[in-house]
Amino acid sequence: MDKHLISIQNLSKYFVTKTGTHKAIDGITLDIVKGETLGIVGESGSGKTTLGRTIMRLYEPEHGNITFDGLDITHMPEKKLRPYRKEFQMIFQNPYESLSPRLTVGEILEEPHVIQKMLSKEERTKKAYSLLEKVGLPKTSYLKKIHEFSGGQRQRIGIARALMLDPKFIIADEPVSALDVSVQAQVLNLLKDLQSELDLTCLFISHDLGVVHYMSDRVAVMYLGHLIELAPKDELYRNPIHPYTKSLLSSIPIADPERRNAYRKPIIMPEKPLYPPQLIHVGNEHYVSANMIHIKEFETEDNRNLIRN
Amino acid sequence: MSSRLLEINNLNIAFGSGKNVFNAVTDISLSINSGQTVALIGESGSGKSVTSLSVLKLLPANGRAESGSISFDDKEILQMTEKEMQKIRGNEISMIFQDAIASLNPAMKVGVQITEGLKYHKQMPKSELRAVALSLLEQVGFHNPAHIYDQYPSQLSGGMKQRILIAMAISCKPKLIIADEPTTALDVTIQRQVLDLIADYKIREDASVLMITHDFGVVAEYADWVYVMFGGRIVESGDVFTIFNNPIHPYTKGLIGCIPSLESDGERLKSVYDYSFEEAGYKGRKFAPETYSMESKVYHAPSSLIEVEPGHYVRLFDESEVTIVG
Amino acid sequence: MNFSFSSYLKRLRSILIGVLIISFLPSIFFGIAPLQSMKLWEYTIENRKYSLFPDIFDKFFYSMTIFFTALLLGLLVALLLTFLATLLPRSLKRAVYGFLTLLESLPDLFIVIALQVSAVYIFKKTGLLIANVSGVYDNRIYFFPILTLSVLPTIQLFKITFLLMKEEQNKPYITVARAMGLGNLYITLNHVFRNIMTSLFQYSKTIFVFMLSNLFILEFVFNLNGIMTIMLNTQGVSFIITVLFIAIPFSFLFEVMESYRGGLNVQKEDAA
Amino acid sequence: MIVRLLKQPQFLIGFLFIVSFILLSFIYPSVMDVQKESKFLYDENEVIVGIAPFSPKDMPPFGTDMNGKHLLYLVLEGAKYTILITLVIAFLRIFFALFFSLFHRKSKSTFFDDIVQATLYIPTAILAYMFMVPLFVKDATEPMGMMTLIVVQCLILVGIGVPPLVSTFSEEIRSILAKDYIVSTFSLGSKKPYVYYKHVLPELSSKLLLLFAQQAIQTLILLAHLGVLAVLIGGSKTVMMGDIFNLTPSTISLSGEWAGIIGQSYQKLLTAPWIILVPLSFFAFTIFSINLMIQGIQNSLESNKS
Repeated sequence: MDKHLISIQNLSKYFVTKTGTHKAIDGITLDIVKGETLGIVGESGSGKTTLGRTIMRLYEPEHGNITFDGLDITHMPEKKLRPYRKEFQMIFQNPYESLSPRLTVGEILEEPHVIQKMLSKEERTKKAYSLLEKVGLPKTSYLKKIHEFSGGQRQRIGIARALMLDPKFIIADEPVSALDVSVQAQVLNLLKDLQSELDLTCLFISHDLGVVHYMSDRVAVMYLGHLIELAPKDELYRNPIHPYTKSLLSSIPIADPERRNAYRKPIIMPEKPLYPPQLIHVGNEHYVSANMIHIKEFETEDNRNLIRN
Repeated sequence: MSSRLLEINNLNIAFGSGKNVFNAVTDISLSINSGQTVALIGESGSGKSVTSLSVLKLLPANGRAESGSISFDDKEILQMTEKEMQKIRGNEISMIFQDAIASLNPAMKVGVQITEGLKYHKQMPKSELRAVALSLLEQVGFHNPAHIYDQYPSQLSGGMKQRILIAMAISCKPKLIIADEPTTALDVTIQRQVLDLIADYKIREDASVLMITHDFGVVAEYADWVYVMFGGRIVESGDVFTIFNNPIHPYTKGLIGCIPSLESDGERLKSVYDYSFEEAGYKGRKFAPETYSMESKVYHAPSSLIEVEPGHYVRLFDESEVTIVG
Repeated sequence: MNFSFSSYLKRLRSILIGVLIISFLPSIFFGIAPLQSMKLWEYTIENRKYSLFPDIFDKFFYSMTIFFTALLLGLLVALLLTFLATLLPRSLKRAVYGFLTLLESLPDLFIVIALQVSAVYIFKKTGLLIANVSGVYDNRIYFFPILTLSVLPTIQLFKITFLLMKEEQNKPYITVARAMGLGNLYITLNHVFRNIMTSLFQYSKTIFVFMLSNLFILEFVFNLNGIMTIMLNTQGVSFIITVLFIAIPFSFLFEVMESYRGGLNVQKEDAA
Repeated sequence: MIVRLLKQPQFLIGFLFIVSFILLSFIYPSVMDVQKESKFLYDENEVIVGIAPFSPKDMPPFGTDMNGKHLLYLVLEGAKYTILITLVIAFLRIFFALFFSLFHRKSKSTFFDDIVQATLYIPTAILAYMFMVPLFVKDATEPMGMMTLIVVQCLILVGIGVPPLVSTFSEEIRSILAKDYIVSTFSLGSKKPYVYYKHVLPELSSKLLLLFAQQAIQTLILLAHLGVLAVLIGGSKTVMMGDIFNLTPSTISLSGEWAGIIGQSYQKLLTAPWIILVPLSFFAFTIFSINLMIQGIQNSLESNKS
């Protein structure tokens, strides 16, 4: 199997609303290497959640295709897709909405096996207990209902549930944005440990570039449904090319009063291009949408040599 | 008029009564000089919003300021009647709220709402109101004020609505702006523009700002003075540079440590719980309140703010030997 | 206000199809009723045939005057009661609300008959005829029908405004208004009432539908022979025409309301 | 859920009233002497002073109807029929509406929505009347026995209530399906029936009781309206009443439920109003107690949400 666990070509999903068709995501091309964490950063309306849900086949894409582990699952009928669903799981944003209020934690954790008809009852319960422990929750929570847990604990239950079927690929859709900052750090560290321990490939979606930077190896920037820049995280931080990425980076307040930059570069919100941009490789794994390459001020010193080769 | 614009001394606020009384905030003391931005930072449930609401006497029905004093411009707020308060609210102190989406009356044109304060406080004639509204809209960054004037709130984005609220807040040129998490619900690019707007107004009118937030990045970028709050108490306070360079209270260290920064070369995020109590505490006295995980019960033995260095206060338990009741 | 004529036409088309189906279902289930023998444009009362067309217009106009005067009366009384209710202490407010649920559960039939009987009783006892109690062939009575028909909208409108007042108070934009230093009375009048009026639109659809069926009972008991009486006694094509007489104006009203509300806040849960 | 409901005072009062009323309606013959009829009123020396119907003043507690039957017994007798028929109809409405709304979304036939749109503008009483009249005509030509007649009538009353309920249910189901935890169950590859059974129905169940109670009230009101229109459950036969001089045809309700009492003596409204006001006020009491139950349900729904 090639090293790409997931590869997406020209993926588009449109929603028909009263006021015309809204192109949530348009022409996204992306490869996710096995074992890596690809971060997706984008503000509201950038289509990052739609991308996650379309890859999970929760939405039927208009065109483009999704290959998972070498298998084209874009238009695979639900019946055939069902066994593969256990390979990719999702962690949701809102801890208060993503778990059933009526089931006990045990039932919630074992439901994936009930649906996929795997393991006997004892094995399921044993696995549920081991995962509860792995996400740092006491054994007693097995019989409790979710309204007895805090936001952070519920998110841990969500993570445990996503891991019940030993998936290869996890999509975390804004897993910590609804949590307090102190609890956030704990959940992020838990996710990092579990990923390395279980050798998971992860797609980490968030509007907070700091969190994405911390969790990911490579970061993709989405803007108005298009993928506009993709690079390893340090490269992206040190050498942003697309004006939107630059504005994004300069807007993030740095937690160090000495480096308050009174003067700030103006925020540029480019118009939405009619056609999805083509990504051009500009050196050391840094891809940026072609139509931005010709902008004058992009020719800064430190990446002039990049353009030459 | 002393440079002290706002002075709060050991304010206690409680909700409910009898058996289920809940002390939202205990022993709060802080002061704001004119032209200064003071930040109140803490997580949800730390009592920072309640403190800000009490300055304008806008506490919900079952809340009341039990003791302490709030003096604004040498006038004691807690003793003021509702009539007197109405003259101050929006006129001398105005407030910007977090939930921009629902903070505007959906059935009223945006332009009209902006100038309500002027009409009510300054009895400005109707003819002038529209002109002032348009200039306010320009000040808060709208290029097409005439078009925006006639819009209804549901036709504007979150960021635009927050700018409308700011225009409302600064319409009567107040001396103090209280911003209660003004940008939590906004995207980071809009957040910076909104915070810059408030900062520009402060400089232009030599006003002061009480910024309520949970994001230390915002504090570092905009605040001059910082009060860190937890469990309804101030646990550490000082000017922004001392707090960042030499945080002492474990909770403050935890809050600063758990922000994922872009320059970190991959070392592990420290969460608030990694800064569990250094046994030494400070000069033999333990940090208060004892545990800070939001779920466990917090033990409130008597404690007070001690000045560990000029202008830098930390909350410590009064007696050195304190039995910790979980 | 994004009123679109095309969606109104779509709504009319679906009503037409619905009415067609409904008017033919009875004969499908239970065979053709013998009444079919009469001509298309006729309706019968006590098996005397009348032609539909000239009568239907003034009958429709008569029913509608009763309907909308009752609605207006209901609205005015409800608003007056709401304003009085705001002055009441909290405990009394709950008592008022409890009393209203009691009143609301009185079936409309009960109110109609009770009013008619008491009017006759008063007439017998005191000789004072407040108003005529039933519309003999062609003398149109207004007082009692309007009074009865206005009871339901008064209660429902008052309950809705009452609930909305409570709900609206702790909305964030009220706190913002108070933070701007605006007086409570000013806020109630300019902000709260304005919002309540707009959200009344959402509930008025259910109130209208209830009032239509009350109008029918009213016409029957007071035998006013308005449009509803015709609808009762017609079949086939004339039935469809009568229903459309009501459907066209009211669906236009609903369309306008929905488009107006569309612009404002999100559809509220149906509380009526 | 049930335990929480019984703790609600309003629900308890309403529930007890209805249950005790039905019980009383079944056992009252053995408890009170039923046959008591008083066609004539005799004064102390056996002289006929009055002839039925008597007002509640003359013949407490509720007076009598035209042929001297005590309204108290008529009402008690009718209670079980009216309330049970109402509960059955309300239940069937919910059942069929739920059944259709689960499958309605699949079938693209929009006729259902058209019917729903049209029913808004036709009072339910007229809708029912339109179906009942041809039924009676058909029954007159080839009588189908009282039981089948009642069953068909009930089906009509059920059929009228289903369309608007279906659109309410579809709305509810759509909003439940949009919830995250349903999306996550689908992401596990679960089939539609599993999701409906395990998640959608339990979430709906709390609303079902509320809708059931509301449907019961609507059915009660509809029965009263049909009573006034002389359309009676179990049909009616016209009988010559009064003495030989003025034979007035009047309809006798065969099933004896409340609407029947109203229907058969509607012409006497102005002369003997109590005959109609008494059953009507019992209708009102029942509706009020169901309203109390609804408030109880709503309180328990709020409490488990908070």
